[in-house]
Amino acid sequence: GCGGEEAANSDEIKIGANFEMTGNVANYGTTTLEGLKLAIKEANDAGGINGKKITLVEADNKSDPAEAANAATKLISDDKVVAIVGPATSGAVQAESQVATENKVPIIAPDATSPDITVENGQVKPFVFRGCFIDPLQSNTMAAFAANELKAKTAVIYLDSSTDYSKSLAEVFKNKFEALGGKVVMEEAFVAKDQDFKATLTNIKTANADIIYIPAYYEEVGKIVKQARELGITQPILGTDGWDDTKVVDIAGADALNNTYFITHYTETDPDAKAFVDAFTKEYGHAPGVFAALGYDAGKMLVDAIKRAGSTDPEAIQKALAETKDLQVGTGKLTVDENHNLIKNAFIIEMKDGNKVLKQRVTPTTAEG
Amino acid sequence: MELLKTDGVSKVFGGLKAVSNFDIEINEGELIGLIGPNGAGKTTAFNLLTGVYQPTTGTIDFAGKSLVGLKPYQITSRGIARTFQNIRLFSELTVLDNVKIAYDSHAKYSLVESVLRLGRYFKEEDEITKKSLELLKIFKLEDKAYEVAKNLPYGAQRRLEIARALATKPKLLLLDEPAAGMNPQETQELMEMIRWIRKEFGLSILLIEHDMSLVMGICERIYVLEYGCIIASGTPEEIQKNPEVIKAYLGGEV
Amino acid sequence: MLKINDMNVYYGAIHALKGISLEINEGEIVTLIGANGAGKSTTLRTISGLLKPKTGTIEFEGKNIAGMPAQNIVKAGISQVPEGRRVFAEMTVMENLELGAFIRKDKAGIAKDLKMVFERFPRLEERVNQQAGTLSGGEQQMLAMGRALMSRPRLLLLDEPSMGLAPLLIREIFSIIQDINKAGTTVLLVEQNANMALSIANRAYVLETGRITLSGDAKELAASEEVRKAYLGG
Amino acid sequence: MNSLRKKDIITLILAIVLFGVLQFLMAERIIGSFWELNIFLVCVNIIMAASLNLINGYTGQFSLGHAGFMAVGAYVGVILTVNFHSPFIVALLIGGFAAGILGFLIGLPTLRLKGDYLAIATLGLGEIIRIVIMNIEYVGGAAGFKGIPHNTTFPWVFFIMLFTLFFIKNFVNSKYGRSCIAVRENEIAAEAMGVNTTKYKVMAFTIGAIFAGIGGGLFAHCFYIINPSSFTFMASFNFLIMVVLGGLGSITGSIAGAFVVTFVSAALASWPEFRMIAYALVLILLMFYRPQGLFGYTEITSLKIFQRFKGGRG
Amino acid sequence: MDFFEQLIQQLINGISLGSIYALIALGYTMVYGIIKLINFAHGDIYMVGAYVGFYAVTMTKMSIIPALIISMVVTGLLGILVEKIAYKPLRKAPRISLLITAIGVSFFLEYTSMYFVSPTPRTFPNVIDSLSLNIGSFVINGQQLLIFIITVILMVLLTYIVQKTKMGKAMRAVSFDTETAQLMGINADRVISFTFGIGSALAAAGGVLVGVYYNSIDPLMGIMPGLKAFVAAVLGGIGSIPGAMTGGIVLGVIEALVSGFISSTFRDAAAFAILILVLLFKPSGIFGKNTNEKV
Ligand SMILES: Nc1ncnc2c1ncn2[C@@H]1O[C@H](COP(=O)(O)OP(=O)(O)OP(=O)(O)O)[C@@H](O)[C@H]1O
Ligand SMILES: Nc1ncnc2c1ncn2[C@@H]1O[C@H](COP(=O)(O)OP(=O)(O)OP(=O)(O)O)[C@@H](O)[C@H]1O
Ligand SMILES: [Mg+2]
Ligand SMILES: [Mg+2]
Repeated sequence: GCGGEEAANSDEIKIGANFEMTGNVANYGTTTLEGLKLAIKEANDAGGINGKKITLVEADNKSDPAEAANAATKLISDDKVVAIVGPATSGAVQAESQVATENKVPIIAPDATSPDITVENGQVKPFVFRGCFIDPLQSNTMAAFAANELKAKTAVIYLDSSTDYSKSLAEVFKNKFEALGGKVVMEEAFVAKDQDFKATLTNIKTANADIIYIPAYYEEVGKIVKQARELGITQPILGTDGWDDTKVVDIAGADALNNTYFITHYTETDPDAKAFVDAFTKEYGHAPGVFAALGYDAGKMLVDAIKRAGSTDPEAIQKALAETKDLQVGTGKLTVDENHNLIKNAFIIEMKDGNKVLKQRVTPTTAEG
Repeated sequence: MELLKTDGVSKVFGGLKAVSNFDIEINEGELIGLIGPNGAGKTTAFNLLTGVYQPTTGTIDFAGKSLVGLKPYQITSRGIARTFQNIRLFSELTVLDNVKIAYDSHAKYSLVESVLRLGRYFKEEDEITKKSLELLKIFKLEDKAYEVAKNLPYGAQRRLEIARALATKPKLLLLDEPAAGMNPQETQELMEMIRWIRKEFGLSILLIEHDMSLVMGICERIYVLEYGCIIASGTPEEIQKNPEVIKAYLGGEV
Repeated sequence: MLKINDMNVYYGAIHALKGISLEINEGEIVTLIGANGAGKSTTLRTISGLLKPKTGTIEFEGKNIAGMPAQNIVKAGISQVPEGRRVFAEMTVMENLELGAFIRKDKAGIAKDLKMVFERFPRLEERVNQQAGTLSGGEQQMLAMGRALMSRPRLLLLDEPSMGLAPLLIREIFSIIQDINKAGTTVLLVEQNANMALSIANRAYVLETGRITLSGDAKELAASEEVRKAYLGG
Repeated sequence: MNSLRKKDIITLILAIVLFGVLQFLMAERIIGSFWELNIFLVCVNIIMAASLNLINGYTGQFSLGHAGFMAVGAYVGVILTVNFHSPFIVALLIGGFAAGILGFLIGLPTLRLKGDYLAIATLGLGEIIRIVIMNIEYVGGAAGFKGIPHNTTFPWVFFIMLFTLFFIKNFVNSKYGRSCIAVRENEIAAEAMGVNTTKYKVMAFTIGAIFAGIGGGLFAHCFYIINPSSFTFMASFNFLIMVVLGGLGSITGSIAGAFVVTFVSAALASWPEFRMIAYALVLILLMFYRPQGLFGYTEITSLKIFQRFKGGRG
Repeated sequence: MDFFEQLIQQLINGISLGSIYALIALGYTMVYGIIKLINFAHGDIYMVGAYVGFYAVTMTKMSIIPALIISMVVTGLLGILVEKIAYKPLRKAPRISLLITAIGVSFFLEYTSMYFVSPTPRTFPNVIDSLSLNIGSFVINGQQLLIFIITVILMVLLTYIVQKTKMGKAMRAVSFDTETAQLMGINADRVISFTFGIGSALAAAGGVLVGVYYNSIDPLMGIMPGLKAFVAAVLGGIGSIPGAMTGGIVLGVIEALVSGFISSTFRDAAAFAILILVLLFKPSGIFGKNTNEKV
């Protein structure tokens, strides 16, 4: 750690924002950043932390893991930030986490749901935190939902083979679903940024399974659901938090989305989230998506930890972060467990004529659900 | 002694028979002309002899061995060199480098030696440079050795092409319209040079040319090609009198 | 008809034409001779507008055309047969001729000139639908000339029309040039084959490394010792 | 002959002085970790650009698949260091060797293609390599290969870069290099001069691939993790940009190109929304004013200052 | 569905995907044909076309056909502008510098767009009712049909323009030998502008149709289709109009078959592998002329 002392003496607190601002997944990075900025703004408007203003130093990782490590190095060694929020995607977080560990600067990955972000070879990485629930929770819950609520016996998994996110979700789902007596009859894959899914969907149609599970992000999901319905696939389609964006309705169309279910971090109708949704809408003129919400949560988490640490020493902040308990953030209450995973509510949503309808509230007692 | 002999050589492009029954013989030290109307197949014949095209039928024997199936670079190493109808120099390189490349196939140092600058590298490089400069001197190009080839005047480029061909140490030299684009005075100088090269380097020359003053002036024997076939061969005097040649190529009285 | 005054042309830093002046009168055949790289093609290309002179004027029928874009110079009545023929190899003979008449709109006139070209070059009529690239060298030269005539030029610029041609064809081409001239087209002829060129020209200019060194009556120049030694090989 | 050697020795001394200065500045933390990392990247990029220049600039073969060879070297390298605990240098060499073999096997058939057709074929090969890696779970698939030791230190990158540059410089100044250049200038004439064009194309392609593989190995041991998305065709474009920006057929140019591209990108890191726009404008403007690249075909050693050291002739 | 039925459905999918590649590839091929430039910015022109169509539809609530036309005109003008500003000054420069400039233009279009419209995807309002035609067990979407028909019409129109009109002859002449074309009185600059305009307008048509069909557009949407279209153009023989069409359709069908019967993951790899194989046997693409130099 070569940044701590100097930063402690100045009257501002520098926080790094390492995000995908250009390149392939720039939309995820930039929207997460929007939420984060709002959280920081609110903290500053409320007088900052112990009288000090927070400055957000942004760095672009170009959607490339190597660049993410590079950007983290810059934030830590040049800008001397006390903590970093970001990146949005798991691969980039992985690359950054080594730099953070070596320099003893805490990072919070707002959207990274993969378990091995915080735990490696059974060892928790002390300086790496996350701002969301983890994949086992999502997939276990959805598998149980499929088997118990929808009484599904067979399933098709359609995953994005270019992201870690999708692959690890698919694996957990399959294990749980089969443990519950179901059978995954077909596994197909696409690649992020694809436009046309009809070829594979034609194949999936022939499998004629009870449900289709698509752990992926909204851009592709919207197109997949639309094209699936066009091809006459009428089964329920299940998904994950990557679905949660108003764009999914715009792209797929309200009709096509009927009979689809996904799990996510919050609902607009949830009283816990209302304050955040209103504030965000006021600030940006449009409703937040899930990335923005998680960016906001991560900001809240960090601000809270710095306050409790009572210092801007990165190691003190790290300690405070690890002790976060029942903290009210934008989307609800969260607690950090010993693996730096979050214990936090989740929501299964059903899409009905373009509206999100709360189907089931999940209140887990552990991070795995 | 016989150096080159072709038998029944033909070349078909799609449906077009560009060359058929192209039978010629060249002896050591001879200076032969190849003439014929435009599109008769003269350049194609050169391309067949140098391996740029493979003959559809026929055999080509050079110094007692068949050339059929060999690649151009292999034929070059057997001892046939050429110039091109449309000049093909390494135009961005210096005059000296143009000639050095032709000498390179005779250098022996290895890749490791060249990369680590060991052993034979410096010795052979110096020798190549020395020989190249000597050759350039013969062609009155030594003061242009470090100029880029494309900046040379046209006539100098033609000379450089011949010099470069000679650097491969050929036994047979093929010249495709060496006098094209030269005025009569320049053509006369070229004639002198061709005679001198033949003597000095002790090689055989086969040349294509439309300029009759050159062909009739220096060639010992002439082959005439029309529609891909040899229609006549003989000494310049015989060819000039041959009515078929007059009708097909020379036109009117010569 | 055409008057060039003190024209300088550069290729980047290379000073290719150094203060050239020359004149062509209506109805003449004027020839420009000189060694390789003397600047003959450069002169023609500048007249045609493919190159822009740095200084100097080119007056055509009283109008300065120096620096005008090439297509406007064609419209003004100057047409060039470029060095090396440059026919559009992948197009048919007919399409090449049509392109020659690109600037014209008078359908009837074009049809008439097409007939005229076919009369002059019967070989082309035989091969109207053949791809130009597959013609023999001499036929391509005829096509290039026919194509230039299709714009109905008053001044025709010919750049080495005999290059690479068999003796028989050279003779044919030269007699065609004379015919065209008799039919009323002024000709500026660039040639390596100086003997032939001087024999059909009215007047001649000698170009040496970008400068005009001699000029005068074609017959007189052909007879002059200096020219004979340098260009005629005698 | 002595003059050639003298020039080499002077260049070498200058390089070592530069190394000493940089090493000192890094040790004293006058150059912070961020710029230190970027100096590493410059060195890796110089290796990539110089080796691509051998293929594109000197031999005239339009290759757009360099990132693919880099990926092979990177992945083979990390498998060796992480899973087989082999020494770093062995991992680098075997990685380079693997990329070279692949380059050879791929080059033999594809180098028959010309110009843009070769470009798209090599681009496709690069993408095939990347997609295959993305689907091998053994190396982490799409998630990337994690837990790589940070073996790449400044002396490693610097001296390997120096070796690469000397190798390529000496190569192009030998009969081998001249034959490659002849292929670029005019294949038909080269064949007529006795140059086996296929052999030299494949040779240049293979050597280029070997160095790309070594560059990949160095790159992989910089960031703890490597991911297939670092080796897309965009990365190949980036190396091409370095080469063309510096000057096709100039080693000095490749150095300058790699330097400019890496540092422009690093210096603009704080203005993410304008970074790519500025980069695009720099590219376009440079091509306007120097379409032949910063150095064209010339080397810094043939410029005026260096002439003093020369013993009379070139 | 049995194997055979599935095959037919995959062919339908492939042809509809391929028509989009073809539409973009046509523009690639035209620009390549005339100045031998691989216009890497072409995919981004297509993206701009999609956005222009999007704003035309959302801001003025116009229907799809006028929006398509507006987008084609505006984007065509953008193409002309790009050529005038970025490519024309480099007409005599080495081709590779022009290629780098094209990459620069591509980045510029992508990231200025991103700056103004943000990187989040936009969704096209539903301007055409998507109706599915069920023929037996096959499904054809109305929009797929529309795209295919528009592509065929544009290709026929383009072939007519290039082969039969005076402008087309001028285009071919300029592409073959710019200087000699000028000697025929052809204004080469104008012809090149026209070509860029047409090529860009075609890309815009592709962009709008894709927006309508897939419903989602973003500033980087042009990268992959641009690359695919380039592959399609090369596959068909770059410079050839029927080649672009064929190449596009063939590529689409290959992708559909690989996705349907093997795996989408290897779709791009398979497409490239087939491209390379085709080139090894036919080095200048399916319709390409063998450009072996005459020696
Ligand atoms: N690669 C090729 N493909 C198709 N046809 C060809 C090829 N090369 C040559 N030809 C044709 O073969 C014939 C002979 O051409 P060639 O170049 O040998 O003629 P030439 O005798 O050298 O004529 P010139 O005196 O005009 O140079 C011509 O009709 C030419 O078009
Ligand atoms: N594109 C060019 N770039 C640079 N220099 C050129 C260019 N074209 C011609 N030159 C130079 O300009 C001078 C005149 O060339 P030009 O082509 O006009 O000569 P010419 O008299 O027509 O010769 P030739 O008999 O070879 O046709 C020559 O020195 C030539 O090298
Ligand atoms: Mg010939
Ligand atoms: Mg000339």
